[in-house]
Amino acid sequence: APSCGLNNGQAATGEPIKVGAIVGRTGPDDFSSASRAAKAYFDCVNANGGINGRPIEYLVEDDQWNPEVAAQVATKLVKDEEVVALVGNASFVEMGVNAKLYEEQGVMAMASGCAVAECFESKNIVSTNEGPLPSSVGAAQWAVANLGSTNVVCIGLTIPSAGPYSCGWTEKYMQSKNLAGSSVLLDPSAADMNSAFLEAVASGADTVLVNLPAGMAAAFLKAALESGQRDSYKWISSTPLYDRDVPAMLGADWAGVMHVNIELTPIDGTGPDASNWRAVLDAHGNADDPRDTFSQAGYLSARFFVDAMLQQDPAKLDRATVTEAIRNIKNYSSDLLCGPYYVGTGDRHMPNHANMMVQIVEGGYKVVGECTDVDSAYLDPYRADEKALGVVN
Amino acid sequence: MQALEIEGLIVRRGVKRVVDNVSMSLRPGTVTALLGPNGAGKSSLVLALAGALPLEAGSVHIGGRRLSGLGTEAVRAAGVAAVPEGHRVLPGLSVDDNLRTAGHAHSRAELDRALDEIYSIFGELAERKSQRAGSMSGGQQQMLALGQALICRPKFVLADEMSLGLAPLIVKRLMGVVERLAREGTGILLIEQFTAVALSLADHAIVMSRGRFAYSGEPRRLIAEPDILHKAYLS
Amino acid sequence: MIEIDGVTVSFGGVTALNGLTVQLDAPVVGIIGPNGAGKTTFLNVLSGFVRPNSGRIRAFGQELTGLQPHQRAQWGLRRSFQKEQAVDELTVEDNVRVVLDSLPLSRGAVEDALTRALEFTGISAVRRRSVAGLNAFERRMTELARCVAGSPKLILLDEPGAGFSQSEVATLRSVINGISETVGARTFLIDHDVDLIQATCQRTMVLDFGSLVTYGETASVLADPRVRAVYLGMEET
Amino acid sequence: MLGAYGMFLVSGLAVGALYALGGVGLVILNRATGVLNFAYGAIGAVGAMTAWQVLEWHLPEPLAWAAAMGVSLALSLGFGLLVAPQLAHREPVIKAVATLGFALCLLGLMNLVWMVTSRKLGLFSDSLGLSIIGVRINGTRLIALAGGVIATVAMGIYLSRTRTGLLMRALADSRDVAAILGVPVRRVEAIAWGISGVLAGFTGLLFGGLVRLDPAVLTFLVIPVIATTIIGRLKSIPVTFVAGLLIGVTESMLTLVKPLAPFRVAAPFVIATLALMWLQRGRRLTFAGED
Amino acid sequence: MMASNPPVVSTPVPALWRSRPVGFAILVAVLAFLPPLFLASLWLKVLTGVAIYTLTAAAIGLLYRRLGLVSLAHVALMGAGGWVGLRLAYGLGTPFEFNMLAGGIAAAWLGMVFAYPALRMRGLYLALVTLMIAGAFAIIVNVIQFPNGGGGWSGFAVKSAGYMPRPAVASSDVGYYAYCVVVAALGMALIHWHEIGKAGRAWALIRRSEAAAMSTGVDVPFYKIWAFALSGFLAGIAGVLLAGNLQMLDARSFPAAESVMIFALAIVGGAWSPMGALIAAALYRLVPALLNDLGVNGNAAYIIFGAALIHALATAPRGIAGQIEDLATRLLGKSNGGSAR
Ligand SMILES: Nc1ncnc2c1ncn2[C@@H]1O[C@H](COP(=O)(O)OP(=O)(O)OP(=O)(O)O)[C@@H](O)[C@H]1O
Ligand SMILES: Nc1ncnc2c1ncn2[C@@H]1O[C@H](COP(=O)(O)OP(=O)(O)OP(=O)(O)O)[C@@H](O)[C@H]1O
Ligand SMILES: [Mg+2]
Ligand SMILES: [Mg+2]
Repeated sequence: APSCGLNNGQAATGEPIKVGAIVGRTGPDDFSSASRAAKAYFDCVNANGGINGRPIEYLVEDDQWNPEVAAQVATKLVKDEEVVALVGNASFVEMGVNAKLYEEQGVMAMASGCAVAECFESKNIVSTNEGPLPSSVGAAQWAVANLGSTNVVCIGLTIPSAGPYSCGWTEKYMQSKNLAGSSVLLDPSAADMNSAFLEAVASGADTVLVNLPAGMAAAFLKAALESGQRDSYKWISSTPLYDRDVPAMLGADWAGVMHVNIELTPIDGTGPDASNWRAVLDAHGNADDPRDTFSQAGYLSARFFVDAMLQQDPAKLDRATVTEAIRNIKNYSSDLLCGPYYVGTGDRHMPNHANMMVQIVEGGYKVVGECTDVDSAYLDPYRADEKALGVVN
Repeated sequence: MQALEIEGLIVRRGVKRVVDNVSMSLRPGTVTALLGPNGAGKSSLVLALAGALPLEAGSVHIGGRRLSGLGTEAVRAAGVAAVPEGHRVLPGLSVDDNLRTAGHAHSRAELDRALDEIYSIFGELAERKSQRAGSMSGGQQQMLALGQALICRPKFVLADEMSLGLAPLIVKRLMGVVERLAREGTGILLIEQFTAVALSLADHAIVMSRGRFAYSGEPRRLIAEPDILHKAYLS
Repeated sequence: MIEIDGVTVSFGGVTALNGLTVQLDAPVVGIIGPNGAGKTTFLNVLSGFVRPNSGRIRAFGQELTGLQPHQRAQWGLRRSFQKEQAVDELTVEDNVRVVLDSLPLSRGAVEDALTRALEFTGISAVRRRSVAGLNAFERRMTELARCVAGSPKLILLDEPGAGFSQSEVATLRSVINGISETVGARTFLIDHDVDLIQATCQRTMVLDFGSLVTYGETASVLADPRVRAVYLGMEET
Repeated sequence: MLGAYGMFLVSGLAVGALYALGGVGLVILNRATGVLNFAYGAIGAVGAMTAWQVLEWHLPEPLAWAAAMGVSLALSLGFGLLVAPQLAHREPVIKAVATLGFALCLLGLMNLVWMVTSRKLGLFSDSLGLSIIGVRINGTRLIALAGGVIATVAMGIYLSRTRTGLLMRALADSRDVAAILGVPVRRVEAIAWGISGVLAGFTGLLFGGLVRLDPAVLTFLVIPVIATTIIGRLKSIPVTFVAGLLIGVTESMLTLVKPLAPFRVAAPFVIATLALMWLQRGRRLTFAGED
Repeated sequence: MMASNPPVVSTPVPALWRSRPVGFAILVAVLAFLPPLFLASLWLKVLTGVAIYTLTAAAIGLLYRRLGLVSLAHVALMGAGGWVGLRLAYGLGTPFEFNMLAGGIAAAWLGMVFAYPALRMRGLYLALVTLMIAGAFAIIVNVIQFPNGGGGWSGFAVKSAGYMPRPAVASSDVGYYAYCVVVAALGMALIHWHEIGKAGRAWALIRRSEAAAMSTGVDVPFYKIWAFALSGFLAGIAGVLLAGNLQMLDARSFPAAESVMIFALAIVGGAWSPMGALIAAALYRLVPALLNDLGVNGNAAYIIFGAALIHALATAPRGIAGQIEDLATRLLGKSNGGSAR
């Protein structure tokens, strides 16, 4: 049986606490699995005494991958519904548009699915996942250490706060090790994967870092396969290729060949949180809720939020106190994370910046790299904050 | 051979009843002249008969076969060919393709024969088989429009302002053609502004005004008593 | 006095005008000829829509050849089209006002030029109606009003009578006859209605295959055996 | 470096084959019905998704190909016979824009039926293939190329030689006049929509296999494909086909021009615009209606 | 021919235009200051979007109604205007109004670039050229991005987004809403002023037939370019307003399909009346927001939306506004407007 909050089996009946979430459900991809997991956990909490008796009312909005809609739904949650916090946000557009609103309104967003720079460089947003930058640098780092890579080409999107942001820092990492790095950037609507692969070939790399959404990655890998040059390269990828369906989708061709960086610990982990996450989803989620990294992240955000709230006087839970409480989160840990989780008062947050590597095998994954902290100058300011806060790694 | 029977036809365009409960019968081998002032409803009547305008009421038959409500295709197939006003040809297609389209129901051999006939009636067209119809002169387009009607060897021809924009020489030639067709048993509805010309050919004359038939009978009487016409035109 | 000097127009293979040279000097000049003789093309050359492959045009000493269509209009050239071109969305008077917009006139001048044109063509009654509601003849008259507004020098009419009943053509005839003294402009008139030509045109030119057949007194032109043969289709009697 | 040029050339041709195939389908429909079908991509996408579903059910692949074309045929016919006639009297642009509505319907439908995740469409021809100057071209691309050529030649002959082809051109030129002339409007249009539907399914299947099996991507791929049809002035099938290949090659070659490489996806649009302006040079408009 | 002619309109100058300026001003004032009194912030934000896109739809309607020209690039034009506005805001810190005018003028220049092909083509061709421009814009802006306070000529840097300041008088959401309504109203007044004058008549003639226009002394190229410039100018203004609404712009908001969509809605709303522009904008921004708020799945909303679009185009030749006007005239028992003015 899942364990949630007070875990006392009594349904919470007090005055509800409004918590919001904004996810990109309709559009190029469905990012709602984080909020689904969070919802399952909150339901579980409400069935187990809630926040010291007060149930959580969880309001999830779809930003439809549209900045204007993102702004609208944020206004609705923050100004009209007056939520005390946002938990489980997962979106490609929402953070960049709404960071200012959150700061002005003094509300915290405990996000779970961040894919762009803005998300990690805003005062009032803190995410459980680590985003493309640590994931791709981590992958490169592992390849250098374990595959002997000396020249990595990073295949990313042209969207600056995604592609150049992560691939750019991967290049910097390679240079910092006196190795070679380069980028091939694709428009999200690009049809011509062959040229993209040829461009990668032309870069003279020995290792290809696939840093694309899964669907696009599949197309790119297909082009690579078509060219018959798969075996001339070492293959690594950032988190998007870590998904239950991917091994089947890519097929036997990539089993034992492709290595994927994962931002949280494996979905089939056996630690208490790993098992509890699955139990919560089984008991309170839907059967078709995906069990993926974002789902883990959503569960974690929700759990950390609840843990923080339980420390508070339920009567005094308003936006100010909740924000305060979230900022005070420090040294929370979970077997789903490689490192500690914290928030703090800094104006940028990236608590999760250590990650693991898995290899695609027939119909699944196998761990090939244990938790390793990402080695990138990008993290220096974050590390400074951690020192100041006294976070213990 | 049966006549084209029209009964209680009512056509509405916008708010106006432009054809208001008219009945007539177009007999094979005869020429009927349809006269009337601007906006009387002559063209609307033709379009309605061709199946290009919806009927509000009334029916169109050939013998027992009902044509009304079947649409342009069925009407044409039943041997009723309309020449709408304002030389409506297929501007983007060549003259030849225009005619072939019009004669699409024929077998290959027959189509080629029919084409030769048309080209012999309108030498002007024969000279520019491959010219874009839209680039031809007004009169040439009108000839083409007539050719398109005649090529399918219709039982009935509804010619709206047939001589519009045609040189007198051509008009004379056409009148000859009309007479010949009538002799060969085609029923012809002739809408003309040159009333004199029309009446000289017609076996039957109709004067239309404000959507109704103001006169229907002997052409001679109209020639004899022109004020019947004038009244219609002035009304 | 309008001088046409060796004007040739050919479209691909077709030669629509073939070295046409003629001096047109009469208040109203009729232009007749078989279908496809080049009449409309001739008007298009005059109004500048068709650039002649060769040849020049001078009107009242003004060289027209180089001018853009709208410049010719502003100079005083007006025309009506074989397919009538009145604008549905505008009122009758706005249809006419457009011409005056492009002329350097004072408000007052515009207003009475407008009134005169509308009265001359007999459509003042409907001046504030939108053209969409008019019948074919009123539309044609609106176009004519556009032609006579703002003291033009030369007016080109392409089959204005086509498709109208005798009574309407009669009205049209009297309007055309009025142009030269009331408006003070020359008129070139294309029509296949020989009676209309006879009743309005002092002189008439005949085209066939893009060349001049003859030009002269209307009566004598219509009596000319060649004309009777190629155009009227009356064999000698 | 010539080697590299050659490689990008071949790879460009491979993409161009797709543009060309799509363009040909669009032009055929436009030639025959005067409708530029913005929903072409969506119709093809449904076909592709259907094929994927069939393969998911582990049914034989030929069935998947049949299903793709069958479904697309049905959709195209449905729209062409039920909806298009109601728009018959609007101007071409309005007809085109209306098809966007259909595209949205289909896109929404696909996202509802097939939950958005990443999928891959594997076709038998993916494993086949041959190698040209160091670039391996797989069978699916060759099929696309061949399909394009065949469609171009076949439709070229069909439209210019056969009677139905003539009626199609007549219909596209002026629907009212054609109707008055007794052209069996419904039947001819049905044939046209049918043909273009099958082509859409075929194209969608190949796109799904070669580009990526993503309803949204496939749906909006119609916009760069339209670029090729513009160069063919929405009429000439062969020109459209060549334009497709040309655009594909240019797009791929631009990869070598570093500063422009990120913009290369814009190649179809830029090329089409310039080409059209050049084609239209010196044209004068006179009476309304003619383009 | 008939297919490409405009639907015969009963009123040469649409109803709302005819009502005296005062009435219009009052209406605008009501629209600008009443809603904030009772609307939640969400709906205020939505309505701000509606006001902005009303201007865009009106700009599209102008081209279509008066010249029969179709632009499938107006969302891209908004983007271009917005880009310039943002660039100035960050680069020079100039006041909002200045940036707005600059954005408008920049888009006007772009509009004139479209006008160049427009001098030679019409109908579907022209529409598609504009679509190509929209497509290219979407990709280019995806690479160079909108200025966010970064350095260099593009003013973009990979960093957490900066925020464009709003006009001093309208920094709050409430104030900004009113501001947008007023600007949109001014824009439409500008259109109206053109339409009832010389330009309007010239455009009408051009639409009927360029030959007729020329032979009436209308300088066709000049008036066409003027129309495009004006339309582009207004779209550019709308773009800067949009930037002010989000206080930033995101490249992903400007795909080519959006330009087609807003044109479609401008027609559905009714290009023949200013009310049509309002309806179009409401369909574009308000309806989806309502569906989203009702918890209708976004994809289901797509289906509803697409079907409605087809239906409206098929059944309402003069758009929804046209139907409303006809209904009104029928209720008021007027003879079909044509004669009255
Ligand atoms: N497309 C249309 N929509 C609405 N009403 C129309 C349309 N065309 C014609 N009408 C109206 O229908 C009535 C009859 O027009 P119609 O053309 O049939 O008359 P007509 O006798 O042919 O005139 P004409 O001698 O000028 O050809 C007229 O009052 C006209 O205003
Ligand atoms: N754009 C064009 N392309 C090719 N041929 C053309 C073009 N325009 C006109 N023609 C040809 O030029 C010749 C003259 O045409 P025009 O319109 O001047 O004749 P017209 O004298 O006005 O005849 P109608 O009395 O029938 O109006 C015709 O044979 C016509 O086919
Ligand atoms: Mg008539
Ligand atoms: Mg002529």
